[in-house]
Amino acid sequence: MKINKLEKLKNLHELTRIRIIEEEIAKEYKNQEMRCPVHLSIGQEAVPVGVSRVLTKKDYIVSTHRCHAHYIAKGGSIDALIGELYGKESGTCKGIGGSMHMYDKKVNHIASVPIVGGSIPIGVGIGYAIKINKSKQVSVIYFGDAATEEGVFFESLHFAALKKLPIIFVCEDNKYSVYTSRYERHGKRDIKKLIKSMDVKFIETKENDVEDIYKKSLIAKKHAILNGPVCIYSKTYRYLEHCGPNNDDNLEYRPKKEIEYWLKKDPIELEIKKLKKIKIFNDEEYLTFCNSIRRKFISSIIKTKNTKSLSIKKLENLEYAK
Amino acid sequence: MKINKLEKLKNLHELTRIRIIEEEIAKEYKNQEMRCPVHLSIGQEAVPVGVSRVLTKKDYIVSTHRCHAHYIAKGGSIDALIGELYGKESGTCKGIGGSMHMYDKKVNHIASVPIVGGSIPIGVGIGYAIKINKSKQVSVIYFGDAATEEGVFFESLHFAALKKLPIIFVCEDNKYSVYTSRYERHGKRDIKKLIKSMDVKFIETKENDVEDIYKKSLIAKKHAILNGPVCIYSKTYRYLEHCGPNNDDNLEYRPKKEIEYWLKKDPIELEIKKLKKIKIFNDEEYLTFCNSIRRKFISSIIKTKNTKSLSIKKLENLEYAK
Amino acid sequence: MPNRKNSFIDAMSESLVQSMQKDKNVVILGEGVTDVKGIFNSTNAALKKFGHQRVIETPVSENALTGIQLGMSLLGKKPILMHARVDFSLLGFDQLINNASKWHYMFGGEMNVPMVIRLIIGRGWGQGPQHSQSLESVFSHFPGLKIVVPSTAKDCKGLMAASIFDKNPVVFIEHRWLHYYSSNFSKKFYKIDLNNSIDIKKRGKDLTILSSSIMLIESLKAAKILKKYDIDIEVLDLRVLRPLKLDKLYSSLKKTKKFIFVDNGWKTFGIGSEIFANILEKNIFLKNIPKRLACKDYPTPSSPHLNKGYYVTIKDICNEVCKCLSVKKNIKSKILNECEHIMSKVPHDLPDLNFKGPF
Amino acid sequence: MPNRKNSFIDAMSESLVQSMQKDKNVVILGEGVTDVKGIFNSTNAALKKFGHQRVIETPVSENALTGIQLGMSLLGKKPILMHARVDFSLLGFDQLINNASKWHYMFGGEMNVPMVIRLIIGRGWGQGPQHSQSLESVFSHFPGLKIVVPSTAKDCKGLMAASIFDKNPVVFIEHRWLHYYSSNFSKKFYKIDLNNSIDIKKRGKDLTILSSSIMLIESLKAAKILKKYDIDIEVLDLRVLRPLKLDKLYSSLKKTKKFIFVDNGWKTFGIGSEIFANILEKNIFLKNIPKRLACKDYPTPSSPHLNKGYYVTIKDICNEVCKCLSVKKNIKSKILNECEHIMSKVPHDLPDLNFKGPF
Ligand SMILES: Cc1ncc(C[n+]2csc(CCOP(=O)(O)OP(=O)(O)O)c2C)c(N)n1
Ligand SMILES: Cc1ncc(C[n+]2csc(CCOP(=O)(O)OP(=O)(O)O)c2C)c(N)n1
Ligand SMILES: [Mg+2]
Ligand SMILES: [Mg+2]
Repeated sequence: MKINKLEKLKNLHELTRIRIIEEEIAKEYKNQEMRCPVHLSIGQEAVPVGVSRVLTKKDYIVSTHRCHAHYIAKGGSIDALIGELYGKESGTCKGIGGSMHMYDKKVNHIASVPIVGGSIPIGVGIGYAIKINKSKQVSVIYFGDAATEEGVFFESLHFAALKKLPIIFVCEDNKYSVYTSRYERHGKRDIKKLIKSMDVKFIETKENDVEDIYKKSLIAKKHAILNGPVCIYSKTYRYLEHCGPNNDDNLEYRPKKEIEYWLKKDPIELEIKKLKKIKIFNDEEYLTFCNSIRRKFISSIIKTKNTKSLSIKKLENLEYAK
Repeated sequence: MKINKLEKLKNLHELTRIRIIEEEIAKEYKNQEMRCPVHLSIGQEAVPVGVSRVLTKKDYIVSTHRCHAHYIAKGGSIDALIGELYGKESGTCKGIGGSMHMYDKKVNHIASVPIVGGSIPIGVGIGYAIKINKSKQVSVIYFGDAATEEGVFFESLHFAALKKLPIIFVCEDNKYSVYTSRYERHGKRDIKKLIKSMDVKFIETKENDVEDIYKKSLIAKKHAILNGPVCIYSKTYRYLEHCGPNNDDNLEYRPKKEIEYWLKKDPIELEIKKLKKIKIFNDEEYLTFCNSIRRKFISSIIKTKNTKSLSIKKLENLEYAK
Repeated sequence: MPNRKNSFIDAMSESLVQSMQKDKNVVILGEGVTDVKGIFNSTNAALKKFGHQRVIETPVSENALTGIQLGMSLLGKKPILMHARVDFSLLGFDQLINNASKWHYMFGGEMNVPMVIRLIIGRGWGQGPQHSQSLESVFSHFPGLKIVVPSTAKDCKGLMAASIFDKNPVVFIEHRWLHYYSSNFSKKFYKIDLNNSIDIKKRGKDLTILSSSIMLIESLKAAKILKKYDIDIEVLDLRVLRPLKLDKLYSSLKKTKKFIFVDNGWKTFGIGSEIFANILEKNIFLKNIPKRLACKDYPTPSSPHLNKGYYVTIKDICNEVCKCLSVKKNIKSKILNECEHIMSKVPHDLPDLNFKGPF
Repeated sequence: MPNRKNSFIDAMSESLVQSMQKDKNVVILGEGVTDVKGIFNSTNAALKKFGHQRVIETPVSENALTGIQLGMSLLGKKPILMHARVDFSLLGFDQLINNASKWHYMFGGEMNVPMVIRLIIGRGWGQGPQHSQSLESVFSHFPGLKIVVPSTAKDCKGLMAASIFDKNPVVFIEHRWLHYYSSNFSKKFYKIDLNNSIDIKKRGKDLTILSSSIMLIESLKAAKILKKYDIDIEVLDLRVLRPLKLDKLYSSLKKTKKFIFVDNGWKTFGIGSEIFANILEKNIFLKNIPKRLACKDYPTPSSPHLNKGYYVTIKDICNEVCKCLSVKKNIKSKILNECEHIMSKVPHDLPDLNFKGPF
């Protein structure tokens, strides 16, 4: 499969768009007006961008506390994202959920939840409903490396395989669960063999390589629809602290060498290098693109600050669906 | 490794002892005086006998609702077992737990519980304590094939492997979870690869072959103490209904051929055949042995019926340990 | 169509089948729902009629199943997940409490979660500490859940239908012993409003008993005995625990001014606690000091010798009523004798004389 | 040794270290207990002193961890399992409720289960529906568990030590905002008796407030304001919820005859329900109609615009006291103004003015 130039540019733009938005959130966060936890995806953009390229708005995704990139890449509304961070009615959950809860039926981002592993069986249930409905969608389940320690992850894999559901499990392995490295948590477990033994197809991608992830996602989607569940496993790295807007490398829980290794593998840098090689990268155009994203973000912020929050009356009426 | 004649005879006697006791329980149960659920092990005796041969009283076991054979093979008291079935103070749990709860510190049968998978992490915790104490024991965890569907099973394997604990996981796969066959529940899952991928040594035994199970348990114990967790996986078959004293083949949830296959592989028959071959089986002696077991059982029943139950006052005082 | 006297399980089975007929999105999930016993013979008819596509056998994975059910409901399915014992649902508490109960609310009110969790409370024949818990008050603490506890076949049918077609997660808790009772109910599909916590099962003027599930049945039995002695009890069935609406209780108490609550679970932090707190806060005037009759505050012992006296009996109820109403000694002893006589007909650890162990 | 004013976390840390020193069987387990932050800096000192053998990092596997902890306790260990949020413990409910709470009892009373589960309640800075639940009443329903909810640094130290050396499973629930308070306590190792539910934190004669944890602190603040206006509140700290012993409450009510309960969780089927039920059953005479002040009966909204008014404030408390005592209008408005003034100093979603988000 070959990726054409336009698509390549689009990949770069998507990576960049997410990066800029997250960077701007980090800056803005310091004003202490976004009053909820934020788990930024800076450094990890390649996976959601690559995966989302093969999804339509009708395909479903569920995700985790670290959900901004999933939502943006799925085509989610930046205004709604910002709205949620500011706790306004315009937010994805009308301010009720906060940064770790995303929901947008317009793009079928069904839900993000901050309980580790919490959305995995829900994605399986969605896959089951798709299968019953015989609609040609897939259910994509994003989760981090720590979620693979929860029992519900295994129960979910097991069920998905048993019923041959159209599900793509996407593991973004950034090697850390908060401050604890994978070595301390997984020992000698072999995730590839594990997934395969459960009768779920296993596809590992190149690290932070959006084109590779895109190609493999295509294969995954086809397989999921025709044969049943697939797991895309992708190593990546977050640049900032687990939760919050800052770099926390001063805490030294991650080896310097490791950080350097990953900085050299920055998904955007990788892509720019490739585009330069085939001469379709234009500095000026790129700068213009970046600036337009930044401008849009800033205007979204300004707009959001002036919007209203949900009325308490409406809130109090939400215990039950009627 | 060679098993000497005496040991061979002992194996046969243990198998037989458990069979007879369970058969007698089934008979006696029909009088409706053992007023609690019973999950009999008839047909499945080879695993606990084989495994227990390598255990000392100081090694620990935990088990499930189907726990009689585990308890008897570990050297448990028949009087205490019967006492529990009759709900008397002489019972393993003073009548509070019933048939699905065994506990006997004299033989370190730490606990059986009827929540599927419920005792698995407890066995892991025991293994951890053993490791911290640097005592040369093992923790044996018995469970059925259905328990391998529970998330806690995976969490437990994971933890045991990570901390390299002296644990033998023993899966008695009798192919059924109540009336539901393994095919309907496990699809194409590969248990061998699964266990291995989690960095737990996998040992499959010959079906219902007590000598093979004994030999492999020796290997398992050594490995568990030196290197960490092992899983012994052993296919077997129950003859009677899931819960209760009757044969329920009339319900036809198990294929006739399958039943026939397993009846031909009866663990006791297998053993008798072997002993006959090497000419150490004596019909008369065996009959005498069987009769003595039966006699003991009957006298235990009579004794138990006449013992008292726990006083309500004592019972009411048990909410907390003091 | 005339009503027929049919069993609780008939009612359940009929409610499931008719609901599935009405809406093809209704599906059943659970361990054993397709086996020969079909969850105490309640799902066999549905399986026969709708097949394995809609009556779905599952592995033993309670937490995932609860999440899977939730996921299915988001795409318009109306799944009913069944556990043969309440106790197994504790494995799915993360998905039920952290997710399902809050889902509609926490994502801004746009998603609905129409799902039912059907749970069965065990009792008798050695159903010990881990197979006989009665966790209604725990479920009832959580905003977003509806908690339904039927007591009769008729209610079972209508409440189950209402639960299935409700847009919210409903925990439907049925007591295993109710399976041995029958009542008249229509063959037609019908629903019973879940916003109507209390149903008046027997009118009376001397004292109000509020109870649920199997204990409601026991309370009615007690009331029947007392009636012979001209003691006229009003028996209210608290068949929906959340949302909790107590107006009918207050009206009843205004009339009788005497109150007893009878619980199938533990007293402390139990159902009765909330009821009593409301009475105090509403400043309802009572002539007696009301009492919560409940199980002993420790887990169920398995042995029949030990669980005698563990559950509230008709004798306990009558005894308490006599106390409240200062019934004369000789009448009281007649009443209690009658209770004992009735109770002696069936061993205390059996639901019915025809029952043969095990469950 | 003189007492020093030290923080809640200092107290926790010291209690852990001293208990571990006293008994080598005491070990700590949990996700993040060995990381740079050490569960809000409470485990770092223990790690430094006792190393990774006794402060044990774990995978994210809550149900297994609870069972593992139980297994370890059976061989004489005294494990303390920590979850950074109460909400995560729901994943371990099977092991905690089905096994740990019943273990001593259901096997005939021979085994002991000395284990502590330390849980932290989140609040503020967008701690939304899944990170701020207050599940005390749920835990408190289960026989066999002990439920401890400290409010001060001093109590934290002594109650944690008592919990560690108790022979039963103890659920130790601490509120995240308590970390911003300090009090005087001894450097020496000490325990506080868990059989003594209530501690009198302030004596008074006009009205009794019963509360726990962070709401006890808020109640004390309210009492302090009221004192200036000659309103003399007795403030009782309900620091052990199970086993529940209410004698001190009854004595207090005999004196004040007026009562308010202040809860950090949901009202319905909450802590207050059980307290009120006891008052009714004990026929305690009150001059006011008592009220349960509690969180709104829906999950915590994340947005600061939406959770303003969700938790009970000192103003709510003072307002209710004024109502009960029929305080004159002009005094009442002074009191409420003062409350507002104090509350305006720190945004309602922050524990402290120096706090910088995120948690
Ligand atoms: C059930 C549960 N346990 C613990 C936590 C605390 N917690 C929040 S994020 C996190 C680490 C998640 O790591 P991973 O899944 O790898 O995702 P990442 O943050 O690396 O993207 C943990 C343990 C939680 N939210 N839920
Ligand atoms: C958590 C839980 N879910 C469901 C059950 C109901 N149940 C009792 S035994 C059993 C089947 C167990 O099968 P397996 O583990 O293979 O053991 P076997 O009975 O075959 O020996 C089930 C599902 C239970 N006891 N616990
Ligand atoms: Mg990670
Ligand atoms: Mg089996």
